Amino acid sequence: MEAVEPRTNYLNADYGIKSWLLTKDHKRIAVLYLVSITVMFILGGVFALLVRLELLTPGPDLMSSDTYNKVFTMHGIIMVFFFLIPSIPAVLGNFLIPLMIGARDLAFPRINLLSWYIYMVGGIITLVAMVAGGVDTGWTFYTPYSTAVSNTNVIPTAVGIFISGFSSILTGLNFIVTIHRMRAPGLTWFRLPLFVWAHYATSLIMILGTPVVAVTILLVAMERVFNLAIFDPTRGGDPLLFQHLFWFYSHPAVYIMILPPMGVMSELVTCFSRKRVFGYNFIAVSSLAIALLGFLVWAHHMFVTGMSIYAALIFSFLSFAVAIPSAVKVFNWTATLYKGSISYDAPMLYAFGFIGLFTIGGLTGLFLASLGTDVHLTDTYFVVAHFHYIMVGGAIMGYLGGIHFWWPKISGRMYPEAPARVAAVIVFIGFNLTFFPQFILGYLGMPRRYHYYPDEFQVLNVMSTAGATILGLGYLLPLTYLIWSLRYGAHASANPWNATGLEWTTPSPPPTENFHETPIVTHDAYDYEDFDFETVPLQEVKVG
Amino acid sequence: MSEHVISIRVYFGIFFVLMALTAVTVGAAMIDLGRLNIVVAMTIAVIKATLVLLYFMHLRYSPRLTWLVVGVAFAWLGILIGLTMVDPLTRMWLRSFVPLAG
Amino acid sequence: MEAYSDQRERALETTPAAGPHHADHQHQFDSAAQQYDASTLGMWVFLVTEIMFFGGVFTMYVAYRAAYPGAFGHASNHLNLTLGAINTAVLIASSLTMALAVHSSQMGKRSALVTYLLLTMLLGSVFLGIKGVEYAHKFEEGLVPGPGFTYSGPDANQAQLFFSLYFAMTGLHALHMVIGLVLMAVLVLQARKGRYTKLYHTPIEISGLYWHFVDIVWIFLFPLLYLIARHE
Amino acid sequence: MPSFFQLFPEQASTISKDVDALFWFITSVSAFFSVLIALLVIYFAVKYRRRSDGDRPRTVEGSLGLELTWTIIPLGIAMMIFAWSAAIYVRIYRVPDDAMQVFVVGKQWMWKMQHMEGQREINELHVPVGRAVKLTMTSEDVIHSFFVPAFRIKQDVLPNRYTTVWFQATKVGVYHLFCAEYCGTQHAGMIGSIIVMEPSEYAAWLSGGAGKSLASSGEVLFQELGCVSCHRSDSGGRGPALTGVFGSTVKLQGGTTVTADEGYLRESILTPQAKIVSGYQPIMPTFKGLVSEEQLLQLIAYIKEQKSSGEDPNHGSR
Repeated sequence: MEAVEPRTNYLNADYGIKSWLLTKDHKRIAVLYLVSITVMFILGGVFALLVRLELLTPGPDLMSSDTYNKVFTMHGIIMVFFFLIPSIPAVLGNFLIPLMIGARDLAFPRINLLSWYIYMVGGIITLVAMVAGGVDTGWTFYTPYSTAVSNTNVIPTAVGIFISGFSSILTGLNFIVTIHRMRAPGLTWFRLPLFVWAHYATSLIMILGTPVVAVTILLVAMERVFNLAIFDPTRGGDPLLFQHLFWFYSHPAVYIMILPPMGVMSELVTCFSRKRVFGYNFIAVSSLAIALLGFLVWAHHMFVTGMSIYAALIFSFLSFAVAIPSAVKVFNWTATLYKGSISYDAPMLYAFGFIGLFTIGGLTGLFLASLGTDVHLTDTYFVVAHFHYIMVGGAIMGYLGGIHFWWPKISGRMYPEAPARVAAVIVFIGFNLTFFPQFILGYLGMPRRYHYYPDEFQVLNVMSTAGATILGLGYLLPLTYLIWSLRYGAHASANPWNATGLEWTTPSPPPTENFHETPIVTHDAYDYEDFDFETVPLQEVKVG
Repeated sequence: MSEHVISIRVYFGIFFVLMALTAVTVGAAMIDLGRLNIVVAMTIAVIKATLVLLYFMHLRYSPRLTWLVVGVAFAWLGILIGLTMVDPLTRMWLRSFVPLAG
Repeated sequence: MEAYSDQRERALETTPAAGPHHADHQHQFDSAAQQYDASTLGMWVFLVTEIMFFGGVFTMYVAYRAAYPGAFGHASNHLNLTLGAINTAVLIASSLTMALAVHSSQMGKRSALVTYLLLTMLLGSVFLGIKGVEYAHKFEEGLVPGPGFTYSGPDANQAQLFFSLYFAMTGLHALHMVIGLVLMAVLVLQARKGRYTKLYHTPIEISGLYWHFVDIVWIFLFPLLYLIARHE
Repeated sequence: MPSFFQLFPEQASTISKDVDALFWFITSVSAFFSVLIALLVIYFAVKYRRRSDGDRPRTVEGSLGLELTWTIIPLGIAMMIFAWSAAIYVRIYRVPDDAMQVFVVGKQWMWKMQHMEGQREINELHVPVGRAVKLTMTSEDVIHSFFVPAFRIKQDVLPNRYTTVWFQATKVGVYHLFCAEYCGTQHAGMIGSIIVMEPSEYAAWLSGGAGKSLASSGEVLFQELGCVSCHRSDSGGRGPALTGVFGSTVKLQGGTTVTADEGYLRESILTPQAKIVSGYQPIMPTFKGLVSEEQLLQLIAYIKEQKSSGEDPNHGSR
């Protein structure tokens, strides 16, 4: 690799705190998000470990029930609203969408910065509410517990979540306008990287769903502050109405969390098998199908709530339909591997892990979409295991795969390959040991959100806690060596993976204006057959 | 630039139609039409909103993408209200649930 | 949509890529036309989120009105129809003046623009004033949900649902009006400085879109809240 | 009680075998596809591993046939599971006509049960084996959920509303009862036992310590609260006579009708103005705050027994 010459890039273009806090550069904003969500992830992770430690034994021996309820509530709120929802869109999406479509920035850079500040304000309010005593409603805020009974900090937490919702809305709005209006010449819709398609679909969900949960959560707070009667059953209110409005967003929110990693998958699988993705159009359209169908299935969270049985039949039927586009994606990724040239770099290991875990997560969704089995399994650890397979096994595996893949682009440095591969394997093993036993626990009937439990559930809970420890260590590894690589990692070339995609045509890290000349696109995405591979031997670029 | 200048006369015309429709909707509410009352009120509201959208908001002269955006918004509003209402409207059919008392 | 990149290609022919930044558009755009298109699309997309935001409350309204038609009818008759109708007229008039403001900016008439914006602000304030009077009456009559709710009609509990929705819906609407007034105050200051020209007046246009949207919300709120069972 | 370590929950109700059959069917479908994907990924990853940096694989064009195959086959399987599971779901919630009735009131953090014969229990429910049991449930505060894993049934218990579920136990024994919907601090402590007994033992249990039947407690209330002064058994009262009203179709003012079930009776006691019976004045005061959820159920039990024909009033059947 050529000698490293001092070159102006987005990281060294300007120095000082102010240059970061007032930046309008999408890449710097992405880095701001990366730092903030990492802090949130660590916090949420600590709460998760506390939950697992308490559940090591059947009795209530580590903390009081009150504390336990607050701990799992904060775990859910932080992980869902402050880590998973912003994770890939706000970090990788922010960083990469302009680069991938050949634009100098997002359409509205100031709104982009504003969205980070809104996220921070919402996050800080929520954290202050947590420090000042916490909240114990569960991340779902079910009424009338949240409105009439809980005497914890529901109001500030609700306000924090309400505010952070606008961050998500503004990010989605920015992406939609950018993808519509700022594509480079020649970059037609069906030449877009699938990462961009996935983010387009995600943004649709963000702008169509988030406002509904925002106003619902706001009214929960109003009911507490002003004694309004909106969901209060003693004044004729319907607690199930809250659940409808909550899940109208919060089910599609699962797709906010999983569509972006699906986009990452398409980039990883193609790059590390050096092949055009199999069934591009089907993967692209299936993202939109998921965004649409995802809005029609929310009440499958409510099959035992006393909802109308006719509504249950309709929602169950539609829930089976939404499984299909996800299945189509998995089959297409698998087919992409066929006759490829597959390397086992760390991002690809995460991709393999994602395909396996997402498949299990998706298929176990069938048990919950299916009315007869859902009655038994809902509100048990089966549900906990299922959505962790999607959100941790899917979303976080995808996030880590993406972070490794684009780390050279973001930081200009290579991460060490050997520890990265080890970490990927540890995460995979730790994850399965944590969550697979929970499927069995749920089938046996252990309910969610139980501080203590009958003795016969202990063996499986011990396995789960052991797995969580391994998983936690697995997550610490990347945190360590990625930070290490910032200083000691080898300098990255513009395209260390020999990947297609406009983001790899600009230096690593990219200059502030992204491209010195607006690129003109003449090829389809992932056109590895006509790709001009650099013959820089990969080994030299890497340290491990 | 897809800008289109609408003449002042059109603006005033729409304004008077909107005012007239407001009077009509108030008048119609005073007459007992049974279930039709709500239908009439909502129809007038939809007409008024459409006029504002088309002329005051220039939707009529906007690109197709804007129409698509507006269409998606109302479609999703329909999903939200429609699919939510499936539940309370059919709740008492089979199980002996009366919605609520209080 | 498909043709957009061609459109941009055309724009590139006239504006050299990544060339010197032009005064008439921000650096991330290639041309003023692209910036205009992006800004208006952005505002329309934002209005989609607003529709869904109010959509949540409208859903609650639909659910409860379907469940308690009688209670909603009785409670609705406690609202002041005259004030509600006047406010409807005021708001439609403010939409007209806003449309005229946009028109003036398109024509490049600066003083007319400022006048119409001020008129719109005035009408908006009148609306909020009347709303305030109505709110004050509700407080005096004990029609505010909560422990002090003194309602003489039948189904007092369900009537609380109606009045809760009344305050939530009109309150959120009024909040949007206030935001609109602040926006317009900024526009007036900028317009006075001559910031907007015949060629560049996108902020006026997209603020207009927002103001008309707030008007549309009221067009639905008025019959839904004030005009139930008026014939009884 | 279940053993120290297990992989399968007990099957102790008529529905549990059906639920399990479906469960294992979906499990095998899931296992098949998981293994299929995993094997394909591993096979491809090994077979097509990068052998040299000069590997230049050829593009494999997409195939409409394949796409359709892996769209239609999963869709077909999904629709089959949907139909199967819907049938089971309807069974779980459609109560057989001959079910014996138990009233359940949930509150933070306990379950209160009332048998028609008058027995009351807390966090325990004694039922006979082989007999369908219908639970009519409500909550005094927040949402709870009545969950018996061994029976594969679960139903949320809502404030201000009745929900129902039923089961028929097939095995004598003691089974877990859990609250499955998070309900506050001691949610994990809102547990109990369902004690399934031989019918003869159950009869013995019933007769020990039985007080007044639920309906007779309701009758006492009916007198004490003065209901009887308007709702007289002849048709001359200021309120409608309640004989035979349960289960009948009631004509309301304004021409609509309503089926007089538990929910309707409850609403009429707490919110009398909500539905006025055609031909009567809206003069009944509300009894909200004057009767507890349990007393309400007693009143309803009493009204249910006021049959117009000469049916045996001592059974909770409808």
